[in-house]
Amino acid sequence: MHSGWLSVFAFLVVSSLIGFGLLAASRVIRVRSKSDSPLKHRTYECGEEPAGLAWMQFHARYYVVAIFFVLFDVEAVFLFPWAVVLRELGSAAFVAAVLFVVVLMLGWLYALRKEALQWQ
Amino acid sequence: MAVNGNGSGDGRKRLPVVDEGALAYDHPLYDTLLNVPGLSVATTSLDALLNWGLMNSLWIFPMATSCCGIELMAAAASRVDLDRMGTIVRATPRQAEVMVIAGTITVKMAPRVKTLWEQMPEPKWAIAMGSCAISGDFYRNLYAVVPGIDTVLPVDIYIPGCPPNPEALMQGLLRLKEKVALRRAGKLPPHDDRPGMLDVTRPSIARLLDPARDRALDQQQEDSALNASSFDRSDEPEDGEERAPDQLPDAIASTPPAEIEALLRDEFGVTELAPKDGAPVVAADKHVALARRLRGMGYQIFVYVVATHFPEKTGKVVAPERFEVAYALRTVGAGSKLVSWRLKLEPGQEAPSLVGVFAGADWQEREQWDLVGVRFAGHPDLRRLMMPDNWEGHPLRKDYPADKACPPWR
Amino acid sequence: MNPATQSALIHGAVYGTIVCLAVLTSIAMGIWFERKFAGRMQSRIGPTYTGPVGLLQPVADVVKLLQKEDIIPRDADHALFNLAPPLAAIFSLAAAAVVPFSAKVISADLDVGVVYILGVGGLMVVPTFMAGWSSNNKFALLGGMRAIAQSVSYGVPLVLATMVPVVLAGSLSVSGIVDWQATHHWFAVWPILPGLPAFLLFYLAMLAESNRIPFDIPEAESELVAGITTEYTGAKFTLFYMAEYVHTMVGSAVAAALFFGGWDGPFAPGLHWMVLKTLLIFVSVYWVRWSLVRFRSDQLMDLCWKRLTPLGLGLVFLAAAFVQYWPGGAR
Amino acid sequence: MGYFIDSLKAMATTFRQIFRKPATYEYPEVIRPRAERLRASFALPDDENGELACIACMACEKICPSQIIHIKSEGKRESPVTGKKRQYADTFVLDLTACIGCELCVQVCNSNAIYMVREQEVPGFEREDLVLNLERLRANAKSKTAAWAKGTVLQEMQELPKAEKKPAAEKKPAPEKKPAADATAAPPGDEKPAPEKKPVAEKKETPAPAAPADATPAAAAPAEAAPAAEAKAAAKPDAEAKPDGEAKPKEAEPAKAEGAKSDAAKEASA
Repeated sequence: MHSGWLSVFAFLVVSSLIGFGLLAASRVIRVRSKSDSPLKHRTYECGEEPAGLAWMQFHARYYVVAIFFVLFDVEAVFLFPWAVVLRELGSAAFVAAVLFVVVLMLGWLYALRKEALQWQ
Repeated sequence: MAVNGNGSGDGRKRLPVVDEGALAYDHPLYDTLLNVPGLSVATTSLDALLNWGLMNSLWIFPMATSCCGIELMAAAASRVDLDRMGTIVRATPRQAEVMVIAGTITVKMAPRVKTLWEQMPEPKWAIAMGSCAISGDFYRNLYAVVPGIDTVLPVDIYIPGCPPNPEALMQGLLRLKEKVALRRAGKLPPHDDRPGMLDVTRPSIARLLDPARDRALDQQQEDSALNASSFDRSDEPEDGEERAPDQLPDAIASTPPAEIEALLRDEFGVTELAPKDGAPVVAADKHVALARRLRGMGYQIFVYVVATHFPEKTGKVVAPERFEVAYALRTVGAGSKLVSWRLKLEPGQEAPSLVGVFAGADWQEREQWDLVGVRFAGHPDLRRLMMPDNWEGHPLRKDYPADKACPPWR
Repeated sequence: MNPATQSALIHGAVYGTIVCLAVLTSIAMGIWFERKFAGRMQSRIGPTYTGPVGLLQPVADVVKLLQKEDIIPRDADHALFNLAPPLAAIFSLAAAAVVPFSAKVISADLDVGVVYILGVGGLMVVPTFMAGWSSNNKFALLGGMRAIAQSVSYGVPLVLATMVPVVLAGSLSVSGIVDWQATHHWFAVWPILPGLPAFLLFYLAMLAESNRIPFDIPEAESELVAGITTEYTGAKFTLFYMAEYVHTMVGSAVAAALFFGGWDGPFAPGLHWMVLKTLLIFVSVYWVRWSLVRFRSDQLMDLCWKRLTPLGLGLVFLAAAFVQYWPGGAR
Repeated sequence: MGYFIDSLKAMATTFRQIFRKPATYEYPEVIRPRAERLRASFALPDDENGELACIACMACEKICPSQIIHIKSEGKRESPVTGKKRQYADTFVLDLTACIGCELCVQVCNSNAIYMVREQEVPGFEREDLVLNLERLRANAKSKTAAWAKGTVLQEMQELPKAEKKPAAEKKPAPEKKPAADATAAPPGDEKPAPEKKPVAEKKETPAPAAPADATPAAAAPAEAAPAAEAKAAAKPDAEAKPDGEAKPKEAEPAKAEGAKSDAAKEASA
């Protein structure tokens, strides 16, 4: 168990070597331009002069998505241990989990009726 | 403008010698490796590998501005299938090697093309596809067209045709492959020196890499590209400040033309009819009121505003310089009726803007100001629409020279 | 360093190298295959010039991309801009650590392998948004925003679909699940009701997570130029390009392990079976990609939250009911 | 659900497509049959005597909308084959970089001396590679297949009904001063171009018999005969260029007009 994570660590090192190694290889063989035109480093906007920065405030409308994600992911966190030991615990656990999810789905239904899941 | 070539003894001009060997890039670390003794075999084969990769994966950035673009699309489709030679089309210049300029490049487009070209990473190539990109075609002496894209960026392959068929593009790419191989080997592509043809192909400004080209021109073009869309925004309306059209009653049953005639005659004092089409000539100060009135009568569609410049006439018929602005409105729905009228303006006289009555007049009046030079009094945002912002003069005036140069692009 | 630690590290490194190189090679061939396959679907031929039948086309592409000039836009956030591509490559490869390619070939046999895969897969959204935000390009930013919405949303059906084999096998270890299937039956075959729909759900969510058509709105070429990779050149673009394919490949491998019995199969060694199943799923991804059109953003969200999420929950409880009440289901 | 069924149908369609024959022509190896009317480049053919058919009538140069044809001729000379005097195009430059392929030059050519070919020119590394000179144009005639039609064929297609043609033809024989203007706008097919060119050449020559006949040098002209001297000065370059022109004073009217003036000059000088 302990050793498994060590292997994962080693694997990550290997994959990082591949990721950064490609960049390093490209550093050796890639060309440098002799031109130092400011146009080259300008943000691509179809050849136009960029209208302001992209780092601006705008309404992303992801608030509801984020809430739902947290909701359902937390539910998943509860369900995973339950899924593993379902056999040992028997039907009481099954019924309990069904009740839990029914309550959750009531919330989902409420959101559906309130049209919180509409993207226009 | 530019003098090409090195005039030789017999007085016949020679073709300009383009400095093809000068790469626009270098390989700092790689070049060091190449000089390490003992590594030469490895680096030579590496060199061959790199060149092979470059040759076999030429990705296209399509700079398709007109009809040649269709052939470019066809070349990527099933019949010719550019993918056979590893060529795919990328929408962003950052990931492409080959810019295919397919179509007429106007003076307004040129700074954008220049920008996109600069934004492509080295090593890169350009293909001029079709007559317009190569030389400006038969628009090459027109005020708004760049006389060949090689005056803006260095073109590697010229594909003749109007437009070239997809196979020709494929052939051009195969030629480019040859050139890539040659350039890496430090050789120049075969150059057929045929003197005496120079006058024919010479663009009005020297092309890039031409020794006769003024280096300052490169800088000017770049500066122009940097400020391509810079204009004075001070007279632009703020957000939400746009002038809303006056509230008027909705369409009423449209009025018969006879009634309009009477209206024009009695209320707006029209006595003069324009020759040829008999459109009423309205006094400039009454014309906004007329438009408002007509709109109330059901003429709700603003069809056009067209200005015409009449230069001063001498000779048999003497007439002073003047402008005529024609307006037309239409009723909505079936059996639509048209009403049109004219304004006659002296040079310098302003036409009252109709933006307050018809929102659609905004851009149309801007266009007329841009191209003909008629000012519209009370227009909220009177600036260039068709021509670049730094354009001088109004190209559709009769006294505007058709081949007027617009530095630095032509 | 005690010998156990040492051997674990060596095991991870050796198998990691093998797995990574194998995945990279197979995606290179996968790209070639995709281009040929797509070509034939469109009545074209696909690459023929480079190498025999164009086999070396992806190699040429990478060789070319690596020698391209590196441009960093002036307005970009340089650190994040440079960091995003290698991170994308690492995170997409990392999930392969716990995938059993055969009974023996597994870099790290974690007992919570499924959770690890979901976690690392979920991390992919970080470099994606990093790239979108740091480019300071509106196309890239929009692509990044869409990617977040999509990955976050489709994470839920993905988790629910993964939970079905977990419930059925009663194990969180990928190799444990494969073992269970090898001794009992493949989940895509039996129990057919939660098994096959769960696989389809997993497949859809995997397409969405790896931004594949019909869920490729983060890089919709027709609207967003090249999405998050708009400003990336050369090697950095290569890494993103690679990460996308690796993600799909690893996703296919996980699907093969969780639903199709992984290395289990008659006549041939387990590795062959695993590779075959992975490649079949991988190819089907491209089949889908070149046949369908992409969803609109709101259709995508509707599909996820209104259809797939309740469906996933239903499947989990169907599986749980199967385990509880089907005669012999628990064993 | 319907969406998924449709998707499966779509996938079945693409799957079937895999086993069909691709529509691709592998271009450099296999060349797609070219359309009969495909017009890509130009050729200057030889006439039946084996020499260049072009007689430098400049009709194509004048009609070209892109102004890409540049012809220079050094006048008439004897044909080495037939021994007849005719005009040759000594330089013929066609700048393919700005050609729009409108085929007008082919349509106006009365002697079928230029036509378009179906094969594309090879893309060039330089603009100059795409300029066709006389050698390349003649080589094209030998190596490339002609497009669908040549000048006279096209002209016949556009020919007006006979009744309307008559007055146009009648107008022709009455040129007062400029027979050259009709040379380009000649109605098709009613005359061979070669004789039509003759007046052009002769018009230059007409002043010749009068001016040099009595060998009056311009310097000798007294100042009081100003109009006469002007006329003479105008006549002189031509006279010098073509001293042998006196042989044929065919066009009576212009010659008379000029002759009257030079008579005055003669008197003045005497």
